[in-house]
Amino acid sequence: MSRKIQKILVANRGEIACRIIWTCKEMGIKTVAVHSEADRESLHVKFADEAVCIGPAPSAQSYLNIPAIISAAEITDADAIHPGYGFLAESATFAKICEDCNIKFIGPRPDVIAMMGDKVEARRTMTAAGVPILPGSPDPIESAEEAKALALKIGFPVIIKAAAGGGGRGMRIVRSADELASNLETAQTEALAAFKNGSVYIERYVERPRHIEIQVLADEHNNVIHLGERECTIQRRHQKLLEEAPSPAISKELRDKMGAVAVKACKEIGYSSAGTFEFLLDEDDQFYFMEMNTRIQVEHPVTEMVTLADIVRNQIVIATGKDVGYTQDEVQISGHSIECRINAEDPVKFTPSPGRITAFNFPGGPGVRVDTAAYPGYVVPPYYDSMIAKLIVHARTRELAIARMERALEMMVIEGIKTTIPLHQRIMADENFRRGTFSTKFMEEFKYEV
Amino acid sequence: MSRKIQKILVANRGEIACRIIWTCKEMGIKTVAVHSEADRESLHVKFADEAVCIGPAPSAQSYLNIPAIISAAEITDADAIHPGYGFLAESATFAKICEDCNIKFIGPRPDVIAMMGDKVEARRTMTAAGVPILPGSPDPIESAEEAKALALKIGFPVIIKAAAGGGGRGMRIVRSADELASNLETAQTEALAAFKNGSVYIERYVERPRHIEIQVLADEHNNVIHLGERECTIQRRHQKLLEEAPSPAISKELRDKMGAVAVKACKEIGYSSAGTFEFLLDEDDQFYFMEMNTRIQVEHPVTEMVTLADIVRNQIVIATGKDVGYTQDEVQISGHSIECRINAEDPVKFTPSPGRITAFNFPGGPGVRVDTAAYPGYVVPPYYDSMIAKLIVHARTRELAIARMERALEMMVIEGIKTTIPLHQRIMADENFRRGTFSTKFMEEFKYEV
Amino acid sequence: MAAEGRSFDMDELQSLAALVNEHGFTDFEFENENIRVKMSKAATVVAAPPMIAAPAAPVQAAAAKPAAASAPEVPVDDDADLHKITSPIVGTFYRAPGPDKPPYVSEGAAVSAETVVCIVEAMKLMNEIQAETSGTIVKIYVQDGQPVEYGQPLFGVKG
Amino acid sequence: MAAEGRSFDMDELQSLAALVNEHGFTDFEFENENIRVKMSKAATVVAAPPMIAAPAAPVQAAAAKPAAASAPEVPVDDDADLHKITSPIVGTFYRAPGPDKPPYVSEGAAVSAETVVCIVEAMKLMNEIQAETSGTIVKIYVQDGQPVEYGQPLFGVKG
Repeated sequence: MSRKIQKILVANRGEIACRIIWTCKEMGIKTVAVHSEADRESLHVKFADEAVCIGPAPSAQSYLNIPAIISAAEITDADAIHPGYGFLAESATFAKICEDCNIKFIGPRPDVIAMMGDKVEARRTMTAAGVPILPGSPDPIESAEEAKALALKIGFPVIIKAAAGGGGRGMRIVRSADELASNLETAQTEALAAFKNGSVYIERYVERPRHIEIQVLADEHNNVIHLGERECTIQRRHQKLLEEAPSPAISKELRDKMGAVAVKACKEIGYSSAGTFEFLLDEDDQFYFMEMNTRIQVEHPVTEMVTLADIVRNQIVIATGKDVGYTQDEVQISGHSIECRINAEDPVKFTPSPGRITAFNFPGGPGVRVDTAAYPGYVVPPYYDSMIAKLIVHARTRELAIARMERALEMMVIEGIKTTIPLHQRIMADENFRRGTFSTKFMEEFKYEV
Repeated sequence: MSRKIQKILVANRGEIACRIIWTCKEMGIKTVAVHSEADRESLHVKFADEAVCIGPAPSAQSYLNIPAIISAAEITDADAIHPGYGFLAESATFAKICEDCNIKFIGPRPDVIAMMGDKVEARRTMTAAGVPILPGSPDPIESAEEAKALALKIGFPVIIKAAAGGGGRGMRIVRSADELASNLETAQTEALAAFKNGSVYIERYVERPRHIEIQVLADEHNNVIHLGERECTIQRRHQKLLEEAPSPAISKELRDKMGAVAVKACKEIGYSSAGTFEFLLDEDDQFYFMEMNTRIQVEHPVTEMVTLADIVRNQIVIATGKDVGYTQDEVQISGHSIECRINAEDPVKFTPSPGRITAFNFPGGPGVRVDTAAYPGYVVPPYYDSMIAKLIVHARTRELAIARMERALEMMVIEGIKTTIPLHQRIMADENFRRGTFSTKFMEEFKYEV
Repeated sequence: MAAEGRSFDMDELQSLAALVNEHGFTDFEFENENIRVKMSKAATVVAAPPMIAAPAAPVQAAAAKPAAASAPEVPVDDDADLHKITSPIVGTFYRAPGPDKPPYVSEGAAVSAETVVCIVEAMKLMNEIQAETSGTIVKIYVQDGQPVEYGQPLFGVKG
Repeated sequence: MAAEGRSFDMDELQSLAALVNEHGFTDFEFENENIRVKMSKAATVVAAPPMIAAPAAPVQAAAAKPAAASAPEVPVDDDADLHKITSPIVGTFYRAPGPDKPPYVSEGAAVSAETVVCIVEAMKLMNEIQAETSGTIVKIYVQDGQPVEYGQPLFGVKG
């Protein structure tokens, strides 16, 4: 089935709203920006063909306000809604309401969104589709014998975790069968003391995991391809700070293998649109499914740089009911790309730094891309996410890409607010980063020296 | 022989000076900017490690002032000079003085620059190296018999040109032997009347030529590769307006053939550094050498986009005496790139429009590159070239690249001065341009409708 | 926290004011668990306008929201003295409960807080909008059947 | 072209002035074959400074050219009343004709237009620099052997 999409309402703000509007312009599709009262002066409002104020500053009353967004689509005759990321992008309810109102939601079907939003259901579905899952017991372990049998099955090291807990209490890493019984008892005692619940469970422990994700494109005709991986290991409190493509840890063979797993899973669940499989990768190149994101990712540009794909265009083309448009053989990974998320934050303490941007130098030249809704004089409002720009570079090799990012960070002068530019400069200079030998513990181990 | 280059003096201004400084930063090489009194506030001055004022505004006293530039290199201990394009970039004298002062000139040897700067000598050398030249007689034709013999040899159509002339007088296009004698007589009479000199000569006439150039990289060890072609056909009064890579008129076979000719010629003359062979291409895929540019070209970014090369880096690496670093097989052409030259000019009348830039929106997003020395508040001085920025796009196909350029031109808002942005918008919309069916007559035939 | 025996800390406010001045902000808002502060200033010279093109094509809903889509300007409000009844939701404005029915209110009508002045239709629901003020309707800014955005003035009321 | 019998066209000038005002320009220059116009205004509020970083590393020749490499500032010139002898070329400044020779001039020396005040060496050539003014040397801005750029003040002279 093919549908015409002539006008898209962009149900988002900031850089991703601009990003979507850029591609719509390139496709000759009209755009409607929606905005809160705090975002009247935003770039997405200025570059869209139409703009509708949908509520006051707080997200709950504007960017999460489903009736206001649907009404805005209706009064402007938009025939599709692009949700971007965050806000309503993974709301099955919103996708369903769009469907009911005869507005094409640019993303997968509501039932698929709902399934992937439920961790237990997603894990079950992915296991059935042959996707590897981190071995372990979601059910509580009662006895030392049970623990030992399970641990031997999944292999050491394992981690004992409090079912009710968090924050390290009732948590024990066990590296051999000998240590298991005593650690189980200690963990149960600790868990009981801390959470009044002695239940613990056991899972494979990955010492120095990497966070690797696979970008897929799937159309409504069950054509599915992948665009390779993104390296997203460098995080702080589960927030990604910078991303790369390809990953310095992934060989061609491993890429093909992870990609094939993701493609097969998409076909089995009837996925359509762009999507991302997030995997944990251990030091032995074993990978384990964590979750699937059923939307565009913040870090999609690094994939665009190395494949020349336009993932927003892909999403829109797929939403019209057309074929995805390339075969796996046509996907070539060229060079290396890095993205730094520039946040309006103190680079050491990570406290938000909203306010007026008094100077903003946009770095140019070879292999530099900036996705932003900011401009000189723009006021970063305190109500939303602190990311104000994405600085992306592309070069022939990872080493050249790091050098280019260092140059671009130096040229990206932002005054009036604090940003994470100095943090990224220090990460670029870090030896472990440069060698590519890092895990999700990178930021814990990283010393920010001023 | 390998030399160390630790500090480069950039003997240029504007975007190309910035471009060179960016790559030097990426290579960890210090930079010295030189500038006239009119360019104190230029970006190249601000982003260089050091800056030296070398004279007053007029180029003859500053950017063409060899003693001042050499002295600036000496007082700052620069060990190399990058000349950019224009100014002293093709001055064999300057290259020789650099050599004598033990400063590495980043470009080919002075004798090679001198040879290519002399049209007759260049033509002779290229013919000897097997490069096709437009057939014809540089010597005057005396008789109808001589004309006929020559014309039959080079093939119709031919053009009769006044040896002393220009501007169409004494010029006749002849399409068959029958018309030759009478046209020769008319041309001689016209030439005599117009220039008091009846000498005329005959050359192959190319009806609808394209201007195609081949980018080469040659090191001091006679390794030579080419990076494919650039399409530079769209010109106004021999000034290029926009360029593309690859050319819509060039097949893989023709690219390989033209590339091989250029590579062979470089090896024969012992060329080293980046260089460009300019060819005229006729409608039968025959190509004819016009000239060689022994420097970086304004339009080098389109090649960088489709090959991921950094041509300034290549020049510097070659200047240190190292190998060029890739083989021809490693050069892949990916996607399509277009560059629009944004000039501070009236887009209809082409009169210069210097002055203060009051607003400058830098287009971002996928596949958009901007090379510029301008910024909001920058004053375009009236003394130099009117080009203030190069807007470059890259996308999977030519059609997508045109759509992307249209989007980027719309987003590139420059206020305070007139620019050629509206002209480029109309070229992008032109049917002949979109089809790729154009010749160097494109701008003569192009109607700018407001 | 305010210093003992005072309802606010003057030093804190002075340093905030100094910060605002120093950075030339024209609007400044700050809120944490203890205080909420807002400071505004008229800019003496309008800085170069944000480097933006006005929307390329006139917008369909343009008539409905002149200020929203155009470049930042200080709109001249001829009705600055009037109280505005604004739309609390996005939707389509109707002056009457049905096509053949008389309008809820017309110019000159007296309204009280609970008076229904119009309907804004959103997602097939007819939402009755109350005046939430009392006075006399002196202006109607929106045509019947026209789309309205959040916060858009519908009626001007003289108290 | 000026209207008949006038040396300039007042209407043209008025429309230019209106344009300048409308866009809030602080500097405006226009030139074609017929006229040349320059209009300036003091900005009442300084616009955001050009969005540029100062050079990352202190420059080797920094001492020799403080104004050239740093961010645009209005330098405070304590010697605004002095006439400056500036370097007409780029090179190395020498106060004396040779290492063991006395300096050409010192503070307090009287100079006339032809007095040689120093040498600037460029490309191995020793260029004698003349005062090109008369008066008394009261300041020497550059150290012996230091590099100088075009236009850099060398001496301050009181007339």
